[in-house]
Parts: sequence; C-alpha cells; structure tokens
Amino acid sequence: MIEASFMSYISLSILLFSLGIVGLISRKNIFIIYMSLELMLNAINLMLVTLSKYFADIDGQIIAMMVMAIAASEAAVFLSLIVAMFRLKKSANIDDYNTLKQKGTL
Amino acid sequence: MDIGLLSFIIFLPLVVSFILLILPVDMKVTRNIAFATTVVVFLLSLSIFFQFRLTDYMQFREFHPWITSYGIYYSLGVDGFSMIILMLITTLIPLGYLFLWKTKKAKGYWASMLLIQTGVTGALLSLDLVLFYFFWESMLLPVFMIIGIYGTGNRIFSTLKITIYTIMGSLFMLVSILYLGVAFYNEFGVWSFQLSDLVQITILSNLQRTLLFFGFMIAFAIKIPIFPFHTWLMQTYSNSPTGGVFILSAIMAKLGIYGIVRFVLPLFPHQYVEFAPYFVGLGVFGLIYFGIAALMQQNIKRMFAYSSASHLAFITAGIFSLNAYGMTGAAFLIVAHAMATGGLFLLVGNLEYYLGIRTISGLGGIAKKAPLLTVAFALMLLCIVGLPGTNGFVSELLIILGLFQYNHYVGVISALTVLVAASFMFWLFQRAILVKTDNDISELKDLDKKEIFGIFGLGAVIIAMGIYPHWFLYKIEPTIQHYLLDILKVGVAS
Amino acid sequence: MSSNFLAWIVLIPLISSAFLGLLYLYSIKFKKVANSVFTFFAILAPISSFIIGLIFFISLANGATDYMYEPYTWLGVNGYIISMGFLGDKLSIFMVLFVTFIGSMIHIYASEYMKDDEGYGKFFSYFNLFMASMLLLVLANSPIIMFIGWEGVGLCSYLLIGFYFEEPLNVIAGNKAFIVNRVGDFGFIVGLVTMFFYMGKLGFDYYALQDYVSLVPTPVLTIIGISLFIGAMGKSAQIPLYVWLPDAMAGPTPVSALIHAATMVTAGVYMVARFHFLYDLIPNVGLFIAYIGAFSALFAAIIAMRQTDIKKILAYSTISQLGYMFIAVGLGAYSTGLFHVFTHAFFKALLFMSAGAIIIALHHEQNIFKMGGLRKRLPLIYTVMLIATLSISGMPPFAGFFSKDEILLKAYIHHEYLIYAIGLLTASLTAYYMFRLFFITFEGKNYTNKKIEPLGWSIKAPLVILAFGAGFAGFIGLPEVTGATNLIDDWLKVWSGSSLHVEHSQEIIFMSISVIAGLMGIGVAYVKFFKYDFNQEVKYSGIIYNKFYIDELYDAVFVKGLQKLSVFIAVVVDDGIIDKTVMSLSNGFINLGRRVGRMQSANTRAYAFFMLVGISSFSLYLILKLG
Amino acid sequence: MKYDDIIYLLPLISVGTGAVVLMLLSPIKSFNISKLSWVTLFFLILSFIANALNFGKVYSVAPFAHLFSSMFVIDTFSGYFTSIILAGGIVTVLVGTHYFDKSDMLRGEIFSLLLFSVFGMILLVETKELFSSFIALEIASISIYILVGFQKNYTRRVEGSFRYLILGSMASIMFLLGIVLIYAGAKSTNIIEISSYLALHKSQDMTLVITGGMLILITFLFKIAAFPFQNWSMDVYDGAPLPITAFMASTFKVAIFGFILRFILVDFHELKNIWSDILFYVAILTMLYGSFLAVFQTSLKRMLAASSIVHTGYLLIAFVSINSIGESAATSIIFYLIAYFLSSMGAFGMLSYIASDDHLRVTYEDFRGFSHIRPYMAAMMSIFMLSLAGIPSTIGFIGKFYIFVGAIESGYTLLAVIGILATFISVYYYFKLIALMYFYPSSEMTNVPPLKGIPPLIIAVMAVLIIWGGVGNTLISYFPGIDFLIDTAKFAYQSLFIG
Repeated sequence: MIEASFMSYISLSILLFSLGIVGLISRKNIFIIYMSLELMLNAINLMLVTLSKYFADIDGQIIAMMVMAIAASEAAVFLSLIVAMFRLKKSANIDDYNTLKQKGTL
Repeated sequence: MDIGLLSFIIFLPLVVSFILLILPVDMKVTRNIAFATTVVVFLLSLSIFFQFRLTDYMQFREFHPWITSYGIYYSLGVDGFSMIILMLITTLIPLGYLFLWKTKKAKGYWASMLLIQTGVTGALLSLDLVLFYFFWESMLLPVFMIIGIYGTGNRIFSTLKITIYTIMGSLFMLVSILYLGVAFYNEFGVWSFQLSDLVQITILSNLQRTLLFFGFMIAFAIKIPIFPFHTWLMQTYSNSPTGGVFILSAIMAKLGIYGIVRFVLPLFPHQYVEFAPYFVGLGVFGLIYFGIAALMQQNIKRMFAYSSASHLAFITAGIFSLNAYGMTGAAFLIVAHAMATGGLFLLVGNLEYYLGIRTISGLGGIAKKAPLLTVAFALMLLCIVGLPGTNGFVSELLIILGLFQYNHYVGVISALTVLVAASFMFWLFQRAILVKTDNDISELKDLDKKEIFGIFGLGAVIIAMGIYPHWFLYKIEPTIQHYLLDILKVGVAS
Repeated sequence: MSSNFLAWIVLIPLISSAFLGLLYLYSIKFKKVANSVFTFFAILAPISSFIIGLIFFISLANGATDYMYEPYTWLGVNGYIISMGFLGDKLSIFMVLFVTFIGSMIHIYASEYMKDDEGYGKFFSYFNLFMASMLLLVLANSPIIMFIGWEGVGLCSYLLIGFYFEEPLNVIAGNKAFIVNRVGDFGFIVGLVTMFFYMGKLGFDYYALQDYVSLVPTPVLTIIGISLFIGAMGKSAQIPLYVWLPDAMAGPTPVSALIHAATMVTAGVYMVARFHFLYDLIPNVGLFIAYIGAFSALFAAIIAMRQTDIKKILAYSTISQLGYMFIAVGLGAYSTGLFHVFTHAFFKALLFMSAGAIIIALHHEQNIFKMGGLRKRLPLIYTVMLIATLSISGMPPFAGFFSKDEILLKAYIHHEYLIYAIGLLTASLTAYYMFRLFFITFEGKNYTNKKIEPLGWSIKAPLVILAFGAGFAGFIGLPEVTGATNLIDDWLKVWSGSSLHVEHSQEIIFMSISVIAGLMGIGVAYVKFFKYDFNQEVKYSGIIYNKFYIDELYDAVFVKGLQKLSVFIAVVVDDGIIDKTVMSLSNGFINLGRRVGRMQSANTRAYAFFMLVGISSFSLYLILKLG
Repeated sequence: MKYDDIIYLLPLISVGTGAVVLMLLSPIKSFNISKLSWVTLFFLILSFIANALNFGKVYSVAPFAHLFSSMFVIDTFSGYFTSIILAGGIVTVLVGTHYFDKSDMLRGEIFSLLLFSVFGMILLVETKELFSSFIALEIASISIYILVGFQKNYTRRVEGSFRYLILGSMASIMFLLGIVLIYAGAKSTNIIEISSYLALHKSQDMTLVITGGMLILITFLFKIAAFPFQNWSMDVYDGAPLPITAFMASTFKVAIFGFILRFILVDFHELKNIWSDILFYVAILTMLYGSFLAVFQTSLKRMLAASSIVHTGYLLIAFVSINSIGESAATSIIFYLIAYFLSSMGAFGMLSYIASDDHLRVTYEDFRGFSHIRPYMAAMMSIFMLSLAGIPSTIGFIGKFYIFVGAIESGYTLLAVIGILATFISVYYYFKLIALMYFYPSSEMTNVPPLKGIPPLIIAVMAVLIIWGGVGNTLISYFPGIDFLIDTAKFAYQSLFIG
C-alpha cells in the first residue's frame, strides 16, 4: 500500500518537474517562465519530502525547508529583474530581449 | 650560481636590450650600445672557437635545475656543429648592424634585434628540449615585432601568417617533446627532458616514434622551409625590413636545419634513416622547383626568398644524405649561404633605403653609380652560384658528393645546382645592376665606410673559406662523425 | 728550381689581378691613377710567369723529373685528403709556356688597344685573373683544383665579354657564355664526382688516378669520359654547346684573342689530354669525341662562309680548328692535338689582333664589306694577316700546315676515313672563307676612304713576333718524312699515342692532297672575291647566314620554356594551389566560426532547450553505458 | 568544545562580517565608492592573511565538527582555493574601483554583494556536504546575478542578468535534483559518507547515485560554461560590467573547480571513469566551440569571453585525465587555475581600466596604435595575451605544459593534440590584438586613463607575476618560483586524502 503511494508521489513530482521544463522552454512570457522554474523547485521539494518520509529520517524535510528559503530569495531577484526589464522594454515577451545577439555571423 | 660563458653569450643581449628599453635613451645611443654588445658577444664566441677541443664532443656544458619537479634543466653545451653556427650568428649580426646603421628606426628596432640574438643563440645552445622549445618560441616574438612594426607592404598579414604558421609547427613539436618526456618517466620513473636522457628511451613502438618524428619534422620543415610549407616565406621576405629579412634568411632558417641534426637525428635514428629518401627527394626537388620559380620574379626580395628556399632544400637533402660528405657539406653550406644571402639582403636593403622599393625592371645602371656596391653584390652572388674560390663551391661540391654516395641518380640531379642558381642570379645581375636603363637612380649612394667594412669583411671570410676550407672544416668533422655513429647504429640494427 | 715556384706561376697574375682591381676601385672612387701604372703591373705578371715557366721548361728539358708541390690540405673529409697541389710535368709546362707567351703578347697589344678606355685598370685586372685561372687549370694536380681554374676561366670570360656592361647585348652575351659553360660544368662535376667514388681510392691527384684507373670497370670509365667531355664541349665550344663563342665577340678584341688563342677554348683539349690515361681505355668515347670534333669543324666552317662580321668569321674558324684538335685527341693522338693547339694559338692570336688593328684603324668597323683595299694603307697588317691566313689554310711551310696535315694523317691511319674526308673538306672550306675574308678586306676596290688611325709600336710589335710564330712554329713538329725529329711528339712522348706509321710515299701523297684541297678553296675565293666590286650591296640571307637557326632554337626551347615554367610554378602552383590551400584552411575555419556563432542567438528559450538537449544526451549516454 | 578551530574559520567569518558591515554602511551618503572599497579591502585582506597563516603545510581539519556535523573541512586544498578567490576579490576591488567610480548606477551595495559572493565561493570550496554546497553555490550565484544586472537601466545588463538567472536556476535545479537522487540512493548527502557507501556497496545497483552525480556534473559543466551548456556565458560576460566579468570569468570558475575536484576526487573517484568518455567529447567540443566563437569576434570583451570557454576546455582536458595514475592531472588543474586566473584577471582588469563596455575601445579596431599612446599598458596587455596564448616565458605556457603532460601521462594524447590545435588557433585572435596595438601608427584616442594610481600598479604586478611564473626558477632559492607553485598545488591535492 505504502509502496504504491510512494511511487505515486514520486511520479507526481516527476510529472510536475517535466511540466516545469516544458513550460520553461515553450512559453514566451517571462512570468510563466519564472513560474515553471518554481514548479520544478516544488516538484523537487515534493520528492524530498516523500523520500524523507520513506526513509523515515528528517533530513529531507529540512532540506525542503531550506530549498523554499532559497527559492524565495531567487524569487526576489526574479521579480525585481522582471520589473526592471518591463520598465526598459515594455514587453513581457522573452524573445524581445536579444540585444546581446552575436553580431557578424553568417 | 656561476654564470658560464654560454649563458653570458645568450643573455647579455637580453639584459642590454631590457636596460635600453627601460632607460630613456635615444635611438643613436641604443644603436651604438647594441652594436657594442654584439661585438662583445662576438669576441666571447671567438674565444669559444679557439678553446674548442676536437677531442671531446659536448663542451662548455652548463647544467642548473630549473623546474625540478619536472626534471627540466637549464643545460647548455656546444659541439662542433653548433659552434660553427654560433660563430656564424655572432659574426653576421655585428656586420649586419653596420649596414642597418643608417636606418632611422626607433630604439625598439635595435632592442628587438638583440632579443632575437638571445633567442637564436639560446635555441642553438640548449640541450634540454623544453629549454630549446622555450627559446625557439620566444625568438619568434621579436621577429614578429620587427616585421610587423618596421615592415612594408602587407606586413601585418604576412606577420600574422608567419607567426601562426611557425607556432603551429612548433606546437606539434611541443606535443612530441612532452610525449617523449612522459615516455621517459614511464620507463625510468623520473622526469627529464634532457636530450642525453631522452635518447635512451626504449619503450616507444615504431609507430609512436614515427609520429613523434613527424611532430618534430613539421616544426623544422616549416621553419626551413621544406617544399609544401614554404608559402609564408616569400610574402614575409618581401614585406619585412632589411634587418628582419637579414635575420630570417641568414640565421633563423638555418636553425631549422640545426634542429633536425641536433634533435631529430639522435632521437629517432631509425626514422631518420627510414624517411631519408623522401627528404632527400624533397630537397632535390625543392632545389630545382624553387630555382625555376625564382627565375621570373619581379621583386628582388622575392627572388632571393626563392633562391634561399632552393639552397635550403639543397642543405636539407645534404643532411639526409646519411654520410660525412653530405652532412659536412650541409654544415658548410649553412655558413656559406647564410653569409651570402645575408650580404645580398643587406645590399638590397641599401638599394631600398636609397631608391625605395622597386621591381627589378625599375632598377638598372647601378654598377656605374655605385661600383663598390656592385662588387660586393657580385661577390655574394658568386658565392650563391657556388663558384670555386668561394665557400659556396666547397659546400655544394661536398653535398653533391654526399648525395652521389647516397644514390647516384640523386647525385647527378643535384649536380644541376651549378645551373639553377646561375640561371636566375646572373640574369638578375644583368637587369638590376649592370645594364643602363632610363630609371632615375640619382638618389643612390655608394657604400659608406662602415658598410664597406661590413660587407667586405663578409666577403673576405667567404673567400678565405673557399680557398682554405679545411681550416674551418676540421673543427666540424669530429662532431659530424659523432652524428654518423647514430646512423651507423641503425645500419647495424636493421 | 724548387717546386714551390709552380705556385708562383699562378700566384703572380692572381696577386697582380687583385692589386689592379683594388687600385682601379681606388682610382675611380678617390683619385685617378695613371694608366702607365696599370700597364706596368699588368704586363709584369704574365711575363714573369712566362720566365718562371721557361726555367721549369729548361730544367725539365735537362731531364728533371716532374715537379709536384702541395702547399696545404684543401679539403679533408672522412680522412680523405684533397690537397691544393700543383703539378709541373711536360704537358703542363708546355701549356704554361705558350699560354703565358701568347698572353704576354696580348697584354702588350691590349695596353695600347684599350688605352683610352676608362675601364683600363679593370680590364687588366680581369685579364690577369684570366691568366691566373688558366694557369691554375693547367698546373693543377687534381681534377678538383683543375675545376677551380676551369670555373675561374668561365667567370673571367663572363666578365670580359660583358666588359661594356651598360650595353644589354654584351651582358647577355656574357651570361650566355657563362650559362652554356655551366651546362658543360654540370657534366664536368658529374664526371668529377663519379671519378671521386670509383677512381679515387688511392687519392685524387692525377698519379693516383692513373694508378687506379685500370681497376675501374669500363662502363664507369665510359660515363666518366663522356661527362668530362661534356665539360670540354662547353669550354671548347663544340657541338652542341658552341653557341656562346660567336657571341663572345661582344668583348673587346684582345679578349677575343685571349679567349680564342691562348686560354679558354684550349682548356677542353688540354683536359682530354690530361686524362689520356682515362681516354686510352675507352676508345669508343674517343671516337665519339673525334666525330663531334669533325662535325663541329665542318659545321662551323660552313657557317663561316656566309658571315660578314670579321670577328664572327674568326670565331667560327676557331670552332672549326678546335674541331680538328678534338679529332686528334679523340683518336688518341694527344700530342698532335696539342701541336695544333700550339700552332693555332699563334695564328689565331695573330688573326684576331690584326683584325683588331683593322677595326680600330677603321674606327670600330667590323663588317668586312665595309673594308677593302687596305693593302696599301695597312701594309704591315696586310703582311702578318697573309701569313696567318696561309697558316690557318694549311699552306706549307706555315705552322698550320704541319699540325693540320698531321691530324688528317692520324685520322687516315686510324682508318676513320669519314673523319678524314670531313677534315679534308673542312680544310678547303677553311681556305675558302679565310681568303674570302682576306681578299675582301685587303684587295678589291677601295670602299671606305675614312682616314686611318695610326698604330703604335705596342700593337705592331706583338703582331710581328706572332707572325714569326705563325710562320715557323710548325717546325717543332716536322713530319717524319722530312727525316727531322718531331720535337713536340718527342717532348710529349707520353701523350703521343699509338705510333702507327705509313710509308713516306703515302705520307707525301696525303700532304699534297690536303695542299691541293686548300688551294682549291683559295682558288674559289680568288675568283669570287679578289676583284670584289662593292657597288652592289651584299645581302646575305638563308639558313647558313642565319647559322642554321640554332640560337633561335635554343632560345625557344630552353629559355622561353624555362620562363614559362617559372611563371607557372610561381603563379599557378605556389600562389594558386599551395598558398590558396593554406589560406582557405584558415579562412574556412573562420567562416565556420561565423556559422557556429549563430547559436549565440540571445534567445533564452533556445539556450534552455540546448541545455536540455545536452542533459538528455548525457542521460542517453548513461542509459547506454549502464545498460 | 575547542575554540582554537576558530582560526580556521577566520577567513570566512571576516568576509561574512565584512559583507554585513558593508551592507549597513552602503546607504550612508558620506561613504562614497572609494571609502567603501577601502573597507572592503580591509576585510578581504584580513581574511587573506588569516588564510595565509597556515600556508604551505598539509593539513585538514573539520572545525567544530559536532556543531556543523563536519559539513565543512578546511585543508590545504580549500586554503589554496580560498587564497585565489580572495585574491580575485581584492584585485577586482582594486582594479574595479576606478570603473565603479566613473560608471553611474553603481552604488556601495556592490561591494557587499561582492563580499557575499566571495563568502559563498569560499564556503563552496570548503564544504563537504552536498546540500550545504548547494546553498554556498546559490549564495555565490545569486549575488553575482545581482551584480551583473545592477545597472538596471542598461538593457544589456538586465538582459544578461535575467538570462543568467533563468538558466542558472535551471542548472541549480538540476543540482538539487542530483542531490535528491543521491540522497535517495545513498541515504546521505555527506560526501564522506557517500563515498564510504559507494565503497561498501560496489556490487549493488548504483543507478540513482550515478544519475545524481551526473546531474551535479551537469551543473558544474554549466557553471564553468562547458560545451552543451556554454551559451549563456557569452551573453552574460558581454552584458556584465567589466570588473564583474573579470570576477566571474576568473574567480567563480576557480571556486567551482575547487568544489567539483573535491567532489570527484574524494567522493566519486569510484565512478569517475563512467563519465570519462563523455567528458572526453565535452572537452573537445568545448575547445572547438570556444575557438570557433573567438576567431571572428570583433569586440574584445566577447573575444575574451569566448576564449574563456576555450580555457575551460583546457581545464576539462586535465579533468578528464584525472585518474589513478599520477597526481599530475589533478595538480595541473590546480596550477592552471592560477595561471588562468592571473592572465584573464589581468586582461579583463586592464580592459576595465582603459575601456568601457559600450562606447570606448570596445573592438579590436579601437586599439590601433595603442602602443604609441600608452606603451607600458600595451606591453602589459601583450603579456596577458601571450600568457593566454601559452607562449613560453609566461605562466600560461607552464600551465599548458603541465596540463598536456598530465593528459599524455594518463594516455589522452589525442586530447593533448586537440588542445594544441586550440592553442594554435588562439594564437590568431590573441596576436591580432598585439598586432593592432603595435603595428599601426598612433591614432588619436579619447580620454585614455593615465598610467598612475593603484589599478595599473596591480595590473603591472600581475604581469610581473605572469612572467616570473613563466621563467622564475629555483636558482634564487629563497624566492618562490614555478616549483613553489607546483609544490603547493601538490600539497593541496594531497590534503584531500588525509583525515
């Protein structure tokens, strides 16, 4: 019984993670990209928690806590940058930001 | 630590040039001091020449640890072959200075000349492969500077070209050196890049040796240059200033030959013997190929570039002839050709200095205006052509003998050398120097005192070596025999 | 007489040459030096060499053994020693004598001929260098040292032919001489090297070679012989390498005299004689040489019949006479050949010098059809010229008769009837064109009435002396029919070759035949040209006048061909193929880089995708790896 | 508990406190950039000294083991890297101050951020535990993200920073995933425990651990900009302010290598050869890609960025050839990092002193005839270029020599040959600059900074160090030369395996 649920948790987190990756690559909107990153992080958190439950030791959950902290700090940087970018170009489309494109290519 | 004679010879120019670069002295002072330095170096090497003993092989050894954790030593030494080239370098450079005297070049020019001397002598005298590579590469930078800064025409392109081309070759050599070092480590458990140690390696398979052999050969082949790797030569020669082309043609190219004899022969005797036919073939082919190519050149420097390529190919053939005649002749032709070509380039530099860069058809009527220059030109030209009485003849004769002993047909073909150089050199002499044309050469001045001294000093040596070659040869002879031992070993082995 | 004076025979002219050269440079750079100074040192050199030679000659005549002098080791490689050595045996001293003698004569002659030339000092410097090289060639005791002189002669010919170097044609002629000689030298070097490895086991001087030669297989000897002879072809202007000699007329006339009479061209003959021990063993090669000689003789004679330039005619006659000499040496009759060299030296020098005299007398007019009627105006020249012409035409009792006749005789004795016939034909042709020259120049209606330059004694005296030589030099080689001893055969006993004999009656017949042949030639010339009327302008054309277009042929084949090849190599192969390959490698790399640079599209999602691809490829690899 | 361990933590502590102090000071108006920079220097030098106290001997301690449950180890290895990182910080501050001064929008906070990132990096090379290393990595990275995008009204800055942020966090997510997988596999995140676990359970299926290791490896490859994950580096290096680029290119890379070496050598050496093949290709492709990019760049900054990819490739050569035979491969990395640090720091630093990112002396062409205006600067620049190109008589040559010897020694001759080819290509784009500086007549240049003040001095010192590192030897016995550096590298390597 526990086996099945364990696997289901794991597979759920894998699903979320893949969703995150797909979102990261396929979506243009910078917010959604950011969100898919967060999604991946949370998928990993889920995995961690599941594992620590499975191993019955506390490490995993502590790590998950810390990951949230880190995710929060990243979020801060993200949002501020998003604001700055939007100020500059009035566009939330990631593809509009290509001033650093390599010049002189064939 | 005690500083030996060789270190002194090597590093005196370096030190002087740095001091000159840093001190706020003007061009004239720099030039004079630089000249004085070269003269001092010349005297030192002269003392080496006279102290040189025929009885033993490597002399004036210096041996100090440098990068001990990799067994890299600062080890120098001189044998008959390197001694004669050392003499050549230290003699040529001061004489060359006398010609470059009047060039209105910045002090950097003279400083670089000194640096080049350091690099060249260092590469010549070092017996540790890493040390050799060290000098071999670092002598490229001042050349890079001289050609790039003071050159003419499409100088930057040709500078980058020669630099990259040469570095490519020497990097392959580096890999081979490292490989040898590692092989030595694997076999004996200690690090060493000493030539005398590396020759003892036995664990390398034949294939590995062959690859390493070519790793070395490509570096030297580019430097010399041997046939397919020669295209940088013409552009560089025609674009570089007098001093640069003087150094390049008279000294640097010879170091390629030297490297082959010094390192490739003892390290890979089997491959040396095994591939000798191809290099002899390339040499003789190049002799004729470049000779013919030179015929219709319009730019004198280009023509001389081809002609030196032709001679260098001939020398290459000589050192691969695997016998005393060929190798002695090669050693001798290195000297002879260096002097003659160097002198010619200096004289051409004079023409450029007064008349600007001109094609051959733009010259003419020089003989009447500048008889001394003409005589000097003729002297060098005759040495190039290999006329008896000049050292050119002795060396060419010896090489032909060697090649003939190596293979009769090759010997006969190589005898064509008496035709090759003559055919274009005399034509050039006719068109550029002798025949009166309506080109304006009123700017031209004849040689001044310094130049007379310089060029006729060269001429005197050329004649002396042509009339009494033995006096110069008997110092090389034992060394050559020593080299031949390696080849003989192979003969025994295979 | 200690043997080291041999060196001085060479050294004196050499030193004087160097000295004169420096003096000349000094005089043009700083302050003028009087001609007399140059003259003094210039003429001193050959005369003193001659005197030393004479002393050696006497002591040899008194039965002294050959002199050998080796001052120092010239080259020593692999324990093999080649020393700078001089050999004074009968042959070399004989050569030294007449080279220095004729040389001195020409020097004296030149001292006036060149007097108002600003290159005076230079000229004599070259001249003495020329003498020195020739003497070194003659006195050398080993082929290599001989080669030094051999090349030196070539160089001097270059310098002297291109003496007036501001005129392109002269320099071109000089180049031609040098290059063609070099072609010969190529052969010589090949022969030298082969000899070195196959005959030089005991040492490399002539004695050692001679001792070893019998042990050498004949094919090798044949190769050596032929390649050496190629050298001789170059120097002595035989078919096919004769082309430089006619052009060598570009130089001042004394130069032509020196080259043709005394020094350069005889070198080949001397060389063959010097290597008699070699050529004795390979009669086939000897025969080949003889035939080359014969054809050259005929060929040159034919060309000479149609020339108008006085010096050109003489040049071709030289080639033709050299042909005779090679017939002799080729047939092993070295002494006979050398005899002809000897006589030829006299009359040819005489011819050239008188031609030169005429030329300066007529203000540098060389076309014989612009001369004529000079008999009255230049009586001395007329006389000596007549002697010389008779001598070269082989009229008894002049020198040329004896030597030429003996050559023909030798040809007959060796049953080479073709050579004999050619020789005879050439003899009559020679007589024809020489007298053609003579009649047109001296007889005939007076064409030019330019005023004649007076000739000084230093031109006249040598002419007279040489005239005696041309007249009576033949008596040192009297045929045995006269009962007298053939001095020259006697002197050069070693070189006199197989002494086959014919009955005296036969011998006399041959003499008369050749005399008749000569007379026929003269007769034809007389009929055609004695009363030559200059009013109708002569227009020669046709293949003979154009020397069978040989020069044009060489030019088209060799010169043009080489130039085309050179351009092809330099432009197409080097720049077009090799350099393009090199550069295209680097440029190709850079362009590839530009393509790769497209990946830096600054598109975040693309980057992320690329990363993802990387990650998945890693995982794929891992899956494959772990199975 | 024994408090003398505190001495080992001093560097970390001083940097940390410095960071906090600066954060507090920066709002104060009276503290302008230069004042703050002096404060920063104070803390950095303090910790440098503290770090240098136990230099030159082989040691390894876990301070306050019970407190941190031996998450941190401080040994010669970490000491070595710490000193490089601190030096990086110091040089960045010294050279960069001039830049920070003249460019707008750069306020005092940057110093605090700089110190934070230095703190993170030091932590990174000292940590022995995966998750704490993750935290350290994040501290370093996030502060660098901010540094890159600090001038928030420049599009290139912000854009670069944002791209770096997205891709970087993607990479760190991979890192995290790797940790999780390893945790799942080995029930621990402590490197020592993991390695012992691996040693014990050789027989069992290691898929999880291996995969986790691979993901961590990927993050590492991302951070050092190795081939499939290199795209960001060009943009970020180009977008960032020059001193920050210098800091990233040299120092951060060093820190990452410090971490991954420990990770590979101590922990995963059992499994390393699983990755060696793919790393082989990664190394080759990295060098090729970098060379391809570098040859056609016109902007110097981008060229240096591309060339730093190539140098990553060289380092990877050594990384691949790490194996049981001989220590030279590992030590060669440690040595080469110094060589590369000096050269690239010097080059970027010089650039940041005499150029600005967008309008002043950006491209090759802008340097025509520079030598006539500032001969000594041109000379220094040439020295850096030569060292980067690995021409003898510079430390760059010794470093390459070292790496290629290591590669050949452990049988990767092909890698050595390809490295040689990359070097040979690099000669082109390095020498092009020298050629331009020297071979053209002097052209007029606008406001070239003078050759006085601290930055040129520091740069000159580095140039001298480069030369000395190239030719210096043990002839002068009491003065450290090449041998000294190599030996230190060896100590650092050995210290990994004690305690």
